Amino acid sequence: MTVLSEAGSALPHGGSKAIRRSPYPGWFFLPAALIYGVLFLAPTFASLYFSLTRWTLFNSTFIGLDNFAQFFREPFLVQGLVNTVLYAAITSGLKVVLGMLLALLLTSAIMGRGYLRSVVFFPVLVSTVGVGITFTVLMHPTQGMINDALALFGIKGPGWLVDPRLALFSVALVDVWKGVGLATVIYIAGIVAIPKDYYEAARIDGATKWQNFLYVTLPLSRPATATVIILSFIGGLRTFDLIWAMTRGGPGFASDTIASVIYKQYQAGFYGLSTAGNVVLFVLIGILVVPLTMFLNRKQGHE
Amino acid sequence: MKSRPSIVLGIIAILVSALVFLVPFAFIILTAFKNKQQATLLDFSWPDGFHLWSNIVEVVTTRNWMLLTAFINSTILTVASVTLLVVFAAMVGFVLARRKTRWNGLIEFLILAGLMIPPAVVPTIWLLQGVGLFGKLHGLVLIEVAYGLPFSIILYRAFIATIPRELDEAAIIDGARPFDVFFRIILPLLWPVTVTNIVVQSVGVFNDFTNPLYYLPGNANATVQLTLYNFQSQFNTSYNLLFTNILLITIPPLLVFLFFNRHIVAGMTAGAVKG
Amino acid sequence: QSVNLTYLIPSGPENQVIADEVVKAFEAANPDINVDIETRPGGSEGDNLIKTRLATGAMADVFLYNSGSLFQAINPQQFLVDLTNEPWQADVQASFKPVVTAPDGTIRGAPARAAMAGGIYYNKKIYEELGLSVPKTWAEFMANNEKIKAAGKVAVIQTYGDTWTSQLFVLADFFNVQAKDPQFASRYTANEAKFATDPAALRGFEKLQETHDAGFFNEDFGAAKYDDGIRMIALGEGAHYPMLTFATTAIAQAYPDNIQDVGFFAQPGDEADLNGLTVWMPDGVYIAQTTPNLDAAKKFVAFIASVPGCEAQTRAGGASGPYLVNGCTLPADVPPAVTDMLPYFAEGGQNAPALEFLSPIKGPALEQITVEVGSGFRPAAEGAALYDEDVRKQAQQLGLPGW
Amino acid sequence: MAGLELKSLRKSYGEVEVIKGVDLDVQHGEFVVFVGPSGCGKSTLLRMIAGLEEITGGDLFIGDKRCNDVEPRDRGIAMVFQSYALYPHMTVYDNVGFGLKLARAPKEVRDQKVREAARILQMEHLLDRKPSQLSGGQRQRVAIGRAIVRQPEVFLFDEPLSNLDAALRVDMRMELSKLHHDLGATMIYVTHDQVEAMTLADKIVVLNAGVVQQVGSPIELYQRPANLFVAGFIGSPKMNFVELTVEELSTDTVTVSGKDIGPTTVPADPTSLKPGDTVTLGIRPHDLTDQSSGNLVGEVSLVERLGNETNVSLRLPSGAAWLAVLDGDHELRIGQSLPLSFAPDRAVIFNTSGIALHRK
Amino acid sequence: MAGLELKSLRKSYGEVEVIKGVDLDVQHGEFVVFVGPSGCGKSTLLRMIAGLEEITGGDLFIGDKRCNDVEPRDRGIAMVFQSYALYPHMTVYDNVGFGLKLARAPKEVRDQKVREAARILQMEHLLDRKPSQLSGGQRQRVAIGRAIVRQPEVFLFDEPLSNLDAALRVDMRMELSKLHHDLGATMIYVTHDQVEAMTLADKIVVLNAGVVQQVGSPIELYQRPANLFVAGFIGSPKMNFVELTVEELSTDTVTVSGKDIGPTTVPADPTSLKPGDTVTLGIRPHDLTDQSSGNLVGEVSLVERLGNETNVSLRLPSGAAWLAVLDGDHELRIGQSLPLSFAPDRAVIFNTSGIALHRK
Ligand SMILES: Nc1ncnc2c1ncn2[C@@H]1O[C@H](COP(=O)(O)OP(=O)(O)OP(=O)(O)O)[C@@H](O)[C@H]1O
Ligand SMILES: Nc1ncnc2c1ncn2[C@@H]1O[C@H](COP(=O)(O)OP(=O)(O)OP(=O)(O)O)[C@@H](O)[C@H]1O
Ligand SMILES: [Mg+2]
Ligand SMILES: [Mg+2]
Repeated sequence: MTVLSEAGSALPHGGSKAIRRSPYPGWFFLPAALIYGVLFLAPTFASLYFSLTRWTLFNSTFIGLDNFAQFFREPFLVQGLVNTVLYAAITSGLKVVLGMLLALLLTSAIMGRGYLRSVVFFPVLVSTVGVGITFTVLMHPTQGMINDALALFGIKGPGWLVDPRLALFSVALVDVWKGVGLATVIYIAGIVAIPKDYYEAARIDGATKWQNFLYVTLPLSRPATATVIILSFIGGLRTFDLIWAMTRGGPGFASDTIASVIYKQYQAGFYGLSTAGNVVLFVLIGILVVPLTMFLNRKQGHE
Repeated sequence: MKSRPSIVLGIIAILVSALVFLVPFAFIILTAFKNKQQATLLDFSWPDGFHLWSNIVEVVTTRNWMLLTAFINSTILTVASVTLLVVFAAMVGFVLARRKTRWNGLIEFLILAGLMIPPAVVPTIWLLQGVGLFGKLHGLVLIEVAYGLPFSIILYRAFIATIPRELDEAAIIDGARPFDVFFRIILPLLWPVTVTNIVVQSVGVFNDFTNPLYYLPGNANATVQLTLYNFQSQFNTSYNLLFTNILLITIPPLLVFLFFNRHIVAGMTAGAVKG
Repeated sequence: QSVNLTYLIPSGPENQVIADEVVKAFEAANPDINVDIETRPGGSEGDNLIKTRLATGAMADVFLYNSGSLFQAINPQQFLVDLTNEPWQADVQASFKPVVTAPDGTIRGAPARAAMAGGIYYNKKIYEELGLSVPKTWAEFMANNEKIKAAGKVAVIQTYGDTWTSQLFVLADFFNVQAKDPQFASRYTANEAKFATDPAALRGFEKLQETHDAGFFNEDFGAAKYDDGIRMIALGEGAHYPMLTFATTAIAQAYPDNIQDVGFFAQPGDEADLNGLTVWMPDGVYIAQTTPNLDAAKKFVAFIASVPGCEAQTRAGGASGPYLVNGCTLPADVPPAVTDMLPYFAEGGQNAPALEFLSPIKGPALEQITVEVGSGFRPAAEGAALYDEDVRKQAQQLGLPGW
Repeated sequence: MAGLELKSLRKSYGEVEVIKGVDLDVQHGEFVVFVGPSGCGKSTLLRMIAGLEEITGGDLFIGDKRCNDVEPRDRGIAMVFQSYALYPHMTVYDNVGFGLKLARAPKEVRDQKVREAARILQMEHLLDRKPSQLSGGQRQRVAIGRAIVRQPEVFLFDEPLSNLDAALRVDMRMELSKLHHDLGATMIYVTHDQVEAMTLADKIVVLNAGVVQQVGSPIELYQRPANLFVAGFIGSPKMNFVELTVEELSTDTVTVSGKDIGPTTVPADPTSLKPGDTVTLGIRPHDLTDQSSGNLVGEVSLVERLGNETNVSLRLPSGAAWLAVLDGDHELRIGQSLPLSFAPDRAVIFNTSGIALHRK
Repeated sequence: MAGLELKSLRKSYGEVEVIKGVDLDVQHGEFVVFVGPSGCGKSTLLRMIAGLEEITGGDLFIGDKRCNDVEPRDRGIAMVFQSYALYPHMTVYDNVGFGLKLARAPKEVRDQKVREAARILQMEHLLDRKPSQLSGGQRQRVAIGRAIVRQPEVFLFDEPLSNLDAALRVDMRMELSKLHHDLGATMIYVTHDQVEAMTLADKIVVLNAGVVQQVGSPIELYQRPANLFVAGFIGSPKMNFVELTVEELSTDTVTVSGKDIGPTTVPADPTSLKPGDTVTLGIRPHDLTDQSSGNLVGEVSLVERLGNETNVSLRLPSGAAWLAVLDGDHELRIGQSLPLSFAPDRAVIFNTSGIALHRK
């Protein structure tokens, strides 16, 4: 409702110098900041130096911006960039939408709710390796279950992972399958946090189920939406594990994203180059995500 | 009006979920039932015989019961790091959401950075060695905490706004120190979010593979994901055992989820404030 | 006072079984030494792990790792114990020593496994049925394929579901490249020879494209996996499968009843008299400089590179090829695919190490490029040119002179 | 046409039954006020009518339709929540206009209605604020605004003026009265304010512990309370009670006397009484006058001087605590004894079960 | 010792200044009531005293210590929030006992105090409930309970009784009064209820739009309002006003007359007036009596019969809307004209700036 005073706020009057301690003390940051700063930020920023070197892990030679030049010369960089953005947009978009819908369903009074929640969350638990293998099997062009099922309807299923035009989307779908449970639980947490008074008010105001959703659930689950969008979008821009497990960026280079290109560089032992790639990817993600977060956090529903 | 469970919708949902979510799962189970030869075919055929038990025995006993060691290690790792993670992240999220200062932007950016940049393994190992934490379980715990913080903080930060600030104020007036406000008021009310955090992070840490691999070498320190490599190599994989193993290591997180899922309940803040 | 050694090997059941047996035999011989086996992922993930652990001084006492270019990439001089003057070096075949020799000329490893070759598995039943004979030239090979295809069978098995398998036509062709241009490897390393511009080197890509364009592949070649390939060749679902010979063990394990049906020949070149095998040197075992148990580690390495060592391996994993330790013999009942290999190693036989043992550069994107070429997405010449680019990146990253 | 009919309506929360069979008829266009002590079930009843609370038993008719299972949306109601339940993410303007937006009212109509409501509620300057930037009373007015723009058949108000200052409350009361008049809508109104109840209601429903005690016009409730509870509840300050003994009965009077009060003959229905019975006599503080020749005397224990009148707390000889409201400003000493009198026809007699024995 | 001193206290929300320099002295043990129209800044002022709202300007002393920057915890206050702010995850028992728990009061002490508070607030049967299972008034009582168990130096009450029924409100009022008496604590109390304000306050502070209008004892404010605002605000129903012209001045009276009222001589301070000036005359509805020989006549426009009194809305010839509260029950026709009179010494004269011209 109203803003509590903050530490060190400039006071127009002199008087006693007693510093008013905020009820939200800075030292709450301390444990997290210490761990995060020492174990993540410090090494990460230290490693930025290596993006300017040719680095074998054993020794490094300073080569200026050559790595960046090399990175931008990667033959499939543009395609990778397009793939990256497409992949992130598709996966995060679908996760947001499906996660929201599933969460709505799973917070409503529905038969078998506990079961459904578990089932939806289940894929999150299964290791990426297992998911990758399972879906390469399901998506097998000639013996895969999916195409077998389509064949029942007389449709000749495509080569999901073999067709270079489809591979990325197929992987994206599997990513959604695997990740939607996570989005769903976050949304569930968001939806249960909405006081039911507002629904009651809306029902009295004459809202249909849809309007209820549109005007109450959607705006008031903004914390969840913001979280899901940010997490899944960044995740989408950065993932390679599922791509790696399912197509290795293939067929050929068809499903390569920037992250998988970087990963391959890393795997190939091009440590400096991949660090440079990470810097580039970081900047790219930053350009996309920082405005997005600012937008999402700008006007929070509550407060 | 009626709060009777919707049966029709329920049945449809159950059927669809069975198709979408359980078919792949069925594949994993079926494969776990097969022998190596049949499993290699990687298809949906019915198992030729019941090999689940022998698979389980083999998976569990492989390499001196490595799976059991791994279970113990992973459990300790998960419990310790998730506990710290939840508390520390909630503390940061709390202050970050409640207190507006000009540093917030920077702090949030640094947190986001944790999601945007992959950790730098080698410098981190140097650092861990420097402080004597390399190859130690508690070192890995701290690593998991560090890597998990951004996610948890973002989640908490977003959700703290759903708790009316009046409750903080009431507690402050009641004489609560920041610590009390946080642990007695905020954290309990964020329980659904905490549950989400616990579930997600436990799964993440439990299933983590890269970090134990690099930061905690050694057989005695194996974690569950590493056990998958017992049955999988670059050129040769025992799919029956691999999938049995996958099945076995999926169960604990599933139990965690089932346990906590019931705690995600609505109406935590009902009745708190008027207006 | 017993000593504990750690021994890091790539993961996987077959590696495990062999290592277990070796360790068991070793421990029996050296009751005061206890060896703990530790596993790591294979492939490039494993490369990173090895490098990371070396770089951070956290390496196991003894570890198993590739020889050749990958060996060079881990700075052997800096991290590995010099084994040049170990007595057992006398029994190690000379062909192996160069691939574990550090730039300063010291030998830092011992052969850990049997040698392998890259070539083409063929199904003997199909050959019998269609009255075919083992091809000595590429033209004969294609003619065979034609007949097999005409008989309604799959002529060439490809399994791009495991992308690495797509490289075989290119990698296993190196004997033929070398036969035409013995200096290729050094010229290649010196940035003088290119796959795209050297006709002999380009042949590997062309062969891949030809077989694809002729429609010899199994229908699901894009999705099939290595395991499918093994099954198909063993059960006669396909006639040819270009592969490394370590597959013999896998076939023997998975299809013991069919192992007799599987034969092997080198990838044919364009001339019949220049027919030889591209050989992969076995992995080596190395001792990390950081080991506190140098003596025990040396004993262990010596054991692996000894006759009891290879016998233990054969006991556990069967024989997949010749060991490079004098005195190690193969049992009499080796599978035909192994027997087929031996003549190339025998006196008068022709073989050449694969390129990766002669040059430190192997472009990381080769498998993706060969998938593209083999799937018909990209013509051979373009693929080769793309690979040259990839190679250039690698060479630059290695800081090689002349790039 | 939207009258309401409640037929032995019941509501339980698990074990606890909070509405214990309420029967009520509300005519179309009537202004019904629910009063009752805190926690007696007023809000629950309102919420049941609105369709927000599942009905455990009984039937609810709106118009002529049984509405137990009808969606709130289809009941033609608007409601002011006791807790306001303002949409935190919408401005005041949007909060008020939300119902109209849902009903797809044209933008101009909506705008005009919202502004009209804002004018009535004296909050035109607040239209752009979010609820969190409002004072308590301002929020309450937004809640009222949200209901009144919609012009439904039935209005449900749950203590809508409780957080407003006296002047505003009077204004709002008038506006609601006017609205009722203009729209001819049925209104059900919960309040704790006796003046509101008295001035607004066509009919007051007195609830206690989930049971209807009496339904009637304000003046009826005031003058002829059905039982001790209603008598004590309606009228502020509270009616004074004293236990007396029946001395004599006539056809329509009862003569009572006791320790505190000498024999007094009060108009009442004597049928169920016999001499010697114990009864309770009730008399309102306003009906007591300070008169030296009064029929009772009390000892002053507290004096509250309100300016135009003086509240005097008294202790009667029997120990009963009474209150007298005396016209004008009186200076009284604590402890002094004060003689009081009342007109017997202002007194009400209750039997031992608390039922009022009004003269027929 | 915890008196309070507010020195030109200011508070702005961004652009909007809501507290515009408030000066106030509160003695230790005093019972101060804040009144004022909705949104005038009462809650804000309370929250500033509590330390929940940053002070934009001015100084706040509690005891003798400047407390602008002292943490709420260290100010020795307890507060009842207008919005209750109950801890939703705790039972009523825990809500009430929370402050004591934080203060590490021994369990038995806590238990005893909580139960005592529950008894006072008549909610002993609710101790195991969660706030969401309570009615509005019950929640409000929990909020009060939370404050009173703590026995601080200063109590801050923000409309603590607004959602209680009349009877309970009277009980609670008495309990609070008793508490004040027993603890000798300083109490600051916001209310919209005039009776509460009048009966509880040692001192009433009238606020309007962030500015203090008058500070004084209840009777002072009622009888000698400082200005038109206070006159109109204090007393319910509201004082009636009419504009008149000064006819004659004496040393301590002013004779006024106008369209509605013939020449009337009212005691007032004439110093700033001269004949012909326009002034406003105010008279309370309770001070009007229906008397055929009255000094004014109005047309009845609305009649509200409350039983013991009757509220009559009138239209004066000039068009001014007045209200008269007549003793007893009157049956009046709408439209009939009603002659009224008042005692001139009950009237107050205000100059054109709205300042009351009381006789010295
Ligand atoms: N966050 C805010 N931003 C802008 N204005 C605000 C904010 N919070 C409160 N106000 C305004 O400050 C003024 C004083 O508010 P306050 O809550 O003190 O009023 P109040 O006197 O308690 O009224 P009420 O009797 O209705 O509770 C109101 O006009 C309100 O609209
Ligand atoms: N969820 C619940 N579980 C149990 N009892 C409940 C629940 N909700 C309400 N009650 C009880 O039901 C009774 C009626 O509540 P209701 O809100 O209708 O009271 P009310 O008459 O509106 O009171 P008030 O004037 O205080 O608002 C109360 O005693 C309350 O404690
Ligand atoms: Mg209520
Ligand atoms: Mg207020």
